[in-house]
Amino acid sequence: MQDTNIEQLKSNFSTDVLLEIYEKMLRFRRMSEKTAQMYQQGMIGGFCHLYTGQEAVLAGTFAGCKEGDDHITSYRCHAHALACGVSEKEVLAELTGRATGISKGKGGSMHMFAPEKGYWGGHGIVGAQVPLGTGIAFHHKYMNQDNICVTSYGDGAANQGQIFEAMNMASLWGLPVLYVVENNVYGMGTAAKRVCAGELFERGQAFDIKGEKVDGQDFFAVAEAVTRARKFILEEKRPYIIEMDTYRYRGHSMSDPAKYRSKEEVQAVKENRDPLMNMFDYLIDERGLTEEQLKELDKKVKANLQDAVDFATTSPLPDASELMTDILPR
Amino acid sequence: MQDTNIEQLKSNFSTDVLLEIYEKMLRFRRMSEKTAQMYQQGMIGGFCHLYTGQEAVLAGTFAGCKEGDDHITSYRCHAHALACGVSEKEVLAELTGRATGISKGKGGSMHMFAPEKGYWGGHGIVGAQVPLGTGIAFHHKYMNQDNICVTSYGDGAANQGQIFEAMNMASLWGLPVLYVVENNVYGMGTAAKRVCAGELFERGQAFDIKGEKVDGQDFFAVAEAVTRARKFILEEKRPYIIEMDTYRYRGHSMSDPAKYRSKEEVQAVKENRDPLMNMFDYLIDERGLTEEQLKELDKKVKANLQDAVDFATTSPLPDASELMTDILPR
Amino acid sequence: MTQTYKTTYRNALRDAMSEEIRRDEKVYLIGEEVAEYNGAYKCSQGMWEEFGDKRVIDSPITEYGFTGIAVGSAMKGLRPIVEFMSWDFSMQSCDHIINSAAKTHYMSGGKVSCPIVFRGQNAASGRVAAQHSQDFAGWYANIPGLKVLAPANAYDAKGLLKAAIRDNAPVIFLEHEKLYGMENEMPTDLDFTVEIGKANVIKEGTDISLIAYSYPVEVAKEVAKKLEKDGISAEVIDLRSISPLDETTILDSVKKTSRAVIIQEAWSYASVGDSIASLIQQKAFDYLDAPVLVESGAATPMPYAENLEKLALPQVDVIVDKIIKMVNK
Amino acid sequence: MTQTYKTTYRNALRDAMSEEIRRDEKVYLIGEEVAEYNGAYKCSQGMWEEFGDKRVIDSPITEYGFTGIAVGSAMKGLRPIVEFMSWDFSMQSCDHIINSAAKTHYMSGGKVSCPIVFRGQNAASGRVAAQHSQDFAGWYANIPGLKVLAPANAYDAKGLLKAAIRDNAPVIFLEHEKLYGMENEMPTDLDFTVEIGKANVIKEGTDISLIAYSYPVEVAKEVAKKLEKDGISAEVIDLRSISPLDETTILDSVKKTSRAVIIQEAWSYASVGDSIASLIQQKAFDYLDAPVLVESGAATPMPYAENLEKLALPQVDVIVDKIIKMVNK
Ligand SMILES: Cc1ncc(C[n+]2csc(CCOP(=O)(O)OP(=O)(O)O)c2C)c(N)n1
Ligand SMILES: Cc1ncc(C[n+]2csc(CCOP(=O)(O)OP(=O)(O)O)c2C)c(N)n1
Ligand SMILES: [Mg+2]
Ligand SMILES: [Mg+2]
Repeated sequence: MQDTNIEQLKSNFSTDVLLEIYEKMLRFRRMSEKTAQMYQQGMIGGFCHLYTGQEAVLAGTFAGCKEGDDHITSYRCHAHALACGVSEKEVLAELTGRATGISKGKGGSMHMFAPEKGYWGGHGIVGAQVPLGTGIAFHHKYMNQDNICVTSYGDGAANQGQIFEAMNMASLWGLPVLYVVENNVYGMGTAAKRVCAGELFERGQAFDIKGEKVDGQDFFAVAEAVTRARKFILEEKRPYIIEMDTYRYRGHSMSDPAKYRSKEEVQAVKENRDPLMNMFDYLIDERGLTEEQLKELDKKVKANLQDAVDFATTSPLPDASELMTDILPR
Repeated sequence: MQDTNIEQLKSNFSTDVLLEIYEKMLRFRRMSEKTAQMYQQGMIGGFCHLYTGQEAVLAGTFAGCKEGDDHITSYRCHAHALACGVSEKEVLAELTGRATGISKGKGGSMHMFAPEKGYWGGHGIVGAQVPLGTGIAFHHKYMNQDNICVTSYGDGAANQGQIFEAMNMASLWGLPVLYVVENNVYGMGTAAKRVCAGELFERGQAFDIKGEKVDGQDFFAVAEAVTRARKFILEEKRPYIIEMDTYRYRGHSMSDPAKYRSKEEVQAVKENRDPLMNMFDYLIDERGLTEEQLKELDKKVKANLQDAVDFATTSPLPDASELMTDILPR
Repeated sequence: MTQTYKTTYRNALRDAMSEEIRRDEKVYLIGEEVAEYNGAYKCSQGMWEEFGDKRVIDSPITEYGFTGIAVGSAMKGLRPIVEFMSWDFSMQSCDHIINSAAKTHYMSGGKVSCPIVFRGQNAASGRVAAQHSQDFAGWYANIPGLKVLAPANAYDAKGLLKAAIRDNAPVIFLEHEKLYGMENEMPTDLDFTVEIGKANVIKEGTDISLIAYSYPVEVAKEVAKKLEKDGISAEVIDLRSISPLDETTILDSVKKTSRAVIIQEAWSYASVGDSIASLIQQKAFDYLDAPVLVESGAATPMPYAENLEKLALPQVDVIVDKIIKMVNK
Repeated sequence: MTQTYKTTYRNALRDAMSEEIRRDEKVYLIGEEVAEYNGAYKCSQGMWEEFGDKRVIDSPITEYGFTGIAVGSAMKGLRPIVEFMSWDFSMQSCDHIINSAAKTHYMSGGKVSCPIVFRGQNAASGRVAAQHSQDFAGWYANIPGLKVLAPANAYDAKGLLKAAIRDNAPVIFLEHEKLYGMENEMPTDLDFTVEIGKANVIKEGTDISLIAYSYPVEVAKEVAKKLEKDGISAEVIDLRSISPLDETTILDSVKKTSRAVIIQEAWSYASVGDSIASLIQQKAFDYLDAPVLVESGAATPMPYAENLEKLALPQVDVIVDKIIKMVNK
C-alpha cells in the first residue's frame, strides 16, 4: 500500500520540482559543510550541530506539507531554517554572531526563528520544542485553521516525559500535530538502543496515537508518509507520529570526535544510504538528467553559499546597545 | 487462569489470617472516618486526603508482598502508614501536629515516613513518588536484594511525564518495581476519562512493561495479582503495572464537596462493591464466622482508635526549638 | 464619577479574566480544575459555564506539558492564562517558563514574543506544610524577560491581572490564599487596569519605611498600627510589582524616613527582600540612619504544626520590637 | 610532609569521584554521557572503564526521571553523584532536588535523609547563548535543606567534592567550564577534604574586600592586581561554600577594609551577591565607608554574539574604575 503510494507520488513530481528538491538538499548539505569549516577556522563559537546525512527527512517532510503549516525543532536547526525559506545569508550571519543574522546575532547556532515563515526554532533544551509545537497545533485548532505543526525531535529526546504529557493532551484534544522523530541512531555519544526501551514510533500507542517508521534516507518514502499523515491528521483530527530512520554523519556537535562508532559504520551509510546520492541516481536513471546538469546545480549552490559567507563575514557585529534590547516586548 | 489462581489463593489463607486482614481494613476505614470528624472539629489543619473505599487495594497489595519490600505513595498516605506497621497513635498525633507524631508534627497529613518499616511516604507533589519508588527499587537491584518497591499513584498522576521517564529506565535497567495505579475514577474533581487518553495499565507498553487491570474492591483479586506480579518482577527482572479499579467515597480532600458526581454513583459502589462488605460477607458465608464476631472486632478497632485519639490530643505540640532542627542531617 | 463595585480578591481575579476573555478572542484559561470545578480555590467560578470548553480548559495534572503547550500557543499568537493550583507545582514547568517563555524574545532578536500570564496561589496558605508553602517571588524575579506581580488587595488583583493579560511579556502573577477573601471597591470600567511597575504607598510616614508584597503587606500594616502607639510613624509600601521594581518610590521613601524594613514570607537568602536592602544601601547609603532590616520567613521547610508554622512566618510583635530598638538607638 | 600532585580542575573532580567510589560501595555516578563517553566535559574520564556499568551509569536524557530515581536510591541508603551536563537542565528536575531531596529530612522529622551530590557545569561557558549560560547559585542558595558549593580552583574542586560526597545532606555542586583546565597542587591523601562552609581569603588587603565564587574569583584576582598598580590594596575572598555561607570571614574582612564589592556572573535580582550586600550592611553597617557594590551579569538572557557576551559578563576594567572612584571619594 505504502509502496503503491510511493510510485504514485513519484509520478506526481515533475522533474523540475524534483530538481528544486535536489537543490534544496544540496543547499542543506553544502551549508553544513561550510559551517564546519568556518567553525574550525574560529569564525563560529559555542555549540554547533550539523545536519549532514539527514537531508531527505527535511526535504521529504516539506514536500508533504502545505502553505501555512508550522515547523519547530531542536538546536539542530540550520537546515530547518533554510527549508522554511530563510536564506543562507541570515543563517551564516547568525552563526558568526552578526547584526544581520536571523536573530540579530543574539540567538546563535541553536536559536533561529522566522515566525512569519512558520519557523519556530531552534530550541536548546532537549524535548522542549515538543510541547511548544503541540501548542502551535493547539493554536491551529483554536483558530480553526487547516494546518499542522511539524514537531521534530531526536531519538534521545524521545524519552523526555514532557513529550508523553504533550501527546496525551494532543490525543485528548485532537490537535493537528505531526511528531517527527529524527532517529539518527545516536543522542550525543549514546546509541538509541541503550536508552530507549521499545520502539519510538509506538510511543504514542498508550494515548491512541498511531505511528510508523519510515526510511528517512529516501526522500520519496518520507514525502509519501508525511503527505498521508498530514491528510490523516486533518481529516481524523488526531496527532500522528513518524519515526525517521536516518543517520548523522558528523559528531553530535563540532566538539564531538564521535569515537563511539566505527568509521565503517558511517562509511556504510554514506555509500549505501546517502539521501543526496539516492536522489542523484534517481534523477539520472529515471528522469534522464545528466551528471553535468546536476553538478552545475551544485556549483550554483556553492556560489550562492559563498556569497552568503562573504555577507556574513563582512557584516557588522551587533551594536553594544543591542545587549539590553529585546528583553521585554513592547 | 487468574480465577483458578484466586481460588487457590483463597484456600491458602487461614481464617485467622483473613480475620487479621479484615481487621486491618477496618482500621483503615475507622481511622479515616475518625480523621474526618477530627478535621471537622478543627483538630487537623491544611489538606487532608482520606482513603475510604480503597481499602482492599492496600490490604491485597500487602498480602502479596514480603518482608523487606518497600512502599511509597502520594499524599493519600495515612492507611499506607498503618499497613506498613505505623500505629494509629503516631498517625493521629501527626495529623494533629504533635511532637509525638510520626514526623514529629513537622510533616503533617501528606508527609509520613517510617523508613525502618519500609514506608517511604507521603509525597505531596503529584507523580513525584514514582521516580522515587523506582529509585528505591534501583537500590534493591544495586544491593542484590530480592525485594520490590511498591509504588502507588493515582489516575490523575498517571499522566505525569516523570512516570514515563521512570518506566523507561525501570525497563532498561530491569528494576524490581511494582507500579500500582490506584484508579479511583477521579483526580480531584476531574474524571479520569477526561484527562487520560488510552488505558492506564497499558501505559508501560511503549517500554515493554506489562500491565493488567484488577478489581481493586476485591481483596482476593488484588492479593492474587500482586503475588503473581511480585514473582514475575523478581524472576524476570522486569517492572510491572497493576491498575486497581477502585473508588474513593469521600471528596478529594476535606474541602471538596464532590459535586462533580452524583450521590447515586457513590451509593452504588458503597452498596455493591464495598471492599469491607465483600470481606465481611465472605467470612460469614465461606468461613462460617458470625456477624457478632466481626462486630466485636470492629469494637476492638474502635477502642484502640479512641486510645489513639486520646494520645494524640493530649500530646504536646512540638517544642519551639524544633522549628530549626532536622533541616540538614548530621 | 467612576462607578465602582465591591468584590473579593478571588472574584476580582475571576472578573479580570472574564472581562479579558470577552474582550479578546485570543485569551483563554487553562489549568487543573479551572473549568468544571470552578478552580481549586474557586477563582474561576462560573467561567466554564459562561465560556465553555474552548476558552476555559481543564488540563491533566501535567504542568510541564500544559505549560509548554500554552507557551507554544502564545508564541503563535494566543494569549493564555495558565493557572498553577499552587506555585510550588511550577517547579515541574519552570523550564518552559524561563527557557521558552522568558528567553525566546531575546533569542529571536525580538521576533517571537510570548504574551502569557502564569497565575496561582503562592507561599504559605496555612498548614499545608513543606511542599505547598514556598514563595517563588525571588526565583522568578531573578529572571530577565519576566514580569512578576504580587497584588496585596482585591483592587490591585483585578487591575494588575487585566494589565498582565494585555501585556505582551510573560507575566508571573503571585496570589495569596489568605487574601482571597479580602474585599475592596474597584471601578466597573472594563478598561480599568493598574499600571505594572508602580509601587503603592498605602500609608505615609516619616520614621521608617516598611516594604512588602502580597500577604506580608497586611503584616506591615499591623506593624505600622502598633508602632503608631509607640509614637513611631511608619510609611508602608506595597510593592505590587516585584519586577520591574519601582525603585523611585522605594528610594524616595527611604530618603525621607532614613530607615527601612522589608517584610517577606520568603526565605531570605537570594530573595527579593535582600535585593531591595542591597538596592537601598547602594543608592541611598548616605540617607540611612540604620541598616536596612530584612524580616523573612524562617530558613526551614514549612512545618505543619500550628505553633511552628506561626514561628516560621514574619511575626508582627517581633518586627515591632526590632523597629523600636532600631528607631530608639 | 604531605605528598601532593598536580592536576586539573577537571581531573580533580574525576579523582574525587573515583576515590570515593573506591572507598564506599554505595557511591555511584549517574548522568548523561558520564560512562562510555567519559562525560560531556570529560570529567569522568576513565571511570566507566575502571568501575563498570554498576557504578558509572549512562542515563537517558530525562533529568526529572533520573534525578528522582537517584534521590529515591539515596533515601534508601545509596550515595549517588548526579551529573547535570549543564545546570540549565536542572530546571527539568528542580522539583526533585527541592521537594524531594531538600525538604524530606525536615518533613520526616529527621527520619529520612538524602545523601546525594548534584554536580555539573554552571553559568556561562562561552558562546553557548541564552539557554545554556544561567547561573543557578541563587536559586539553590535560597532553599533550606541544601548545601551549595562552587569551587574556583582544582584544589577546592577535589577537596569540596570529596567532602560533599561524604556529607549526609543533598549538595549542589557548581562547576565552571572556564576552570576545567586550571591546574593546582593537592594532597594525594585519600582522606583529603576541604571543609564545607569555609571561605578562603586568597589575598589579604586593607582597602577593599572583593568577594566572589566560581569563575568570577579569577575576575576578582585580576581586579586586585590592577588595583595594586593604583595603590589600592584589595582583599580577595573566594566563598567556595555559598550555603552555608561563611559570614565570619566576610564580616571580618569588611570590618577591616570598610568597603566591599561582590562580583558574580549571576543576574543581580534575588542573587547571592545581593544577599551578601544585605548581610554586610545589616551586620557591619557602622564599619562601612561606602555602599557595598554588587557587580553582576547584565540582566538579560545571554547573547550569542562575542562582543555582546563580553558586555554581559563582569568586566575587570569597569569594576576597577568603579572601585577607584569608590576608594577616592
Ligand atoms: C534537558 C537537556 N538535557 C541535556 C541536554 C544536552 N544535550 C543536547 S543535545 C543532546 C542529545 C540529543 O540527542 P537526540 O535527541 O537524539 O538529537 P540529535 O542530537 O541526535 O539530533 C543532549 C544530551 C540538553 N540540551 N537538554
Ligand atoms: C504537580 C502537582 N500538581 C497538582 C497538584 C494538586 N493536586 C493534588 S492531588 C491532585 C489530584 C490527583 O489525583 P490522582 O492522581 O487521581 O490521585 P487521588 O487523589 O485520586 O488519590 C492534584 C491535582 C499537586 N499536588 N502536584
Ligand atoms: Mg539522535
Ligand atoms: Mg484518583
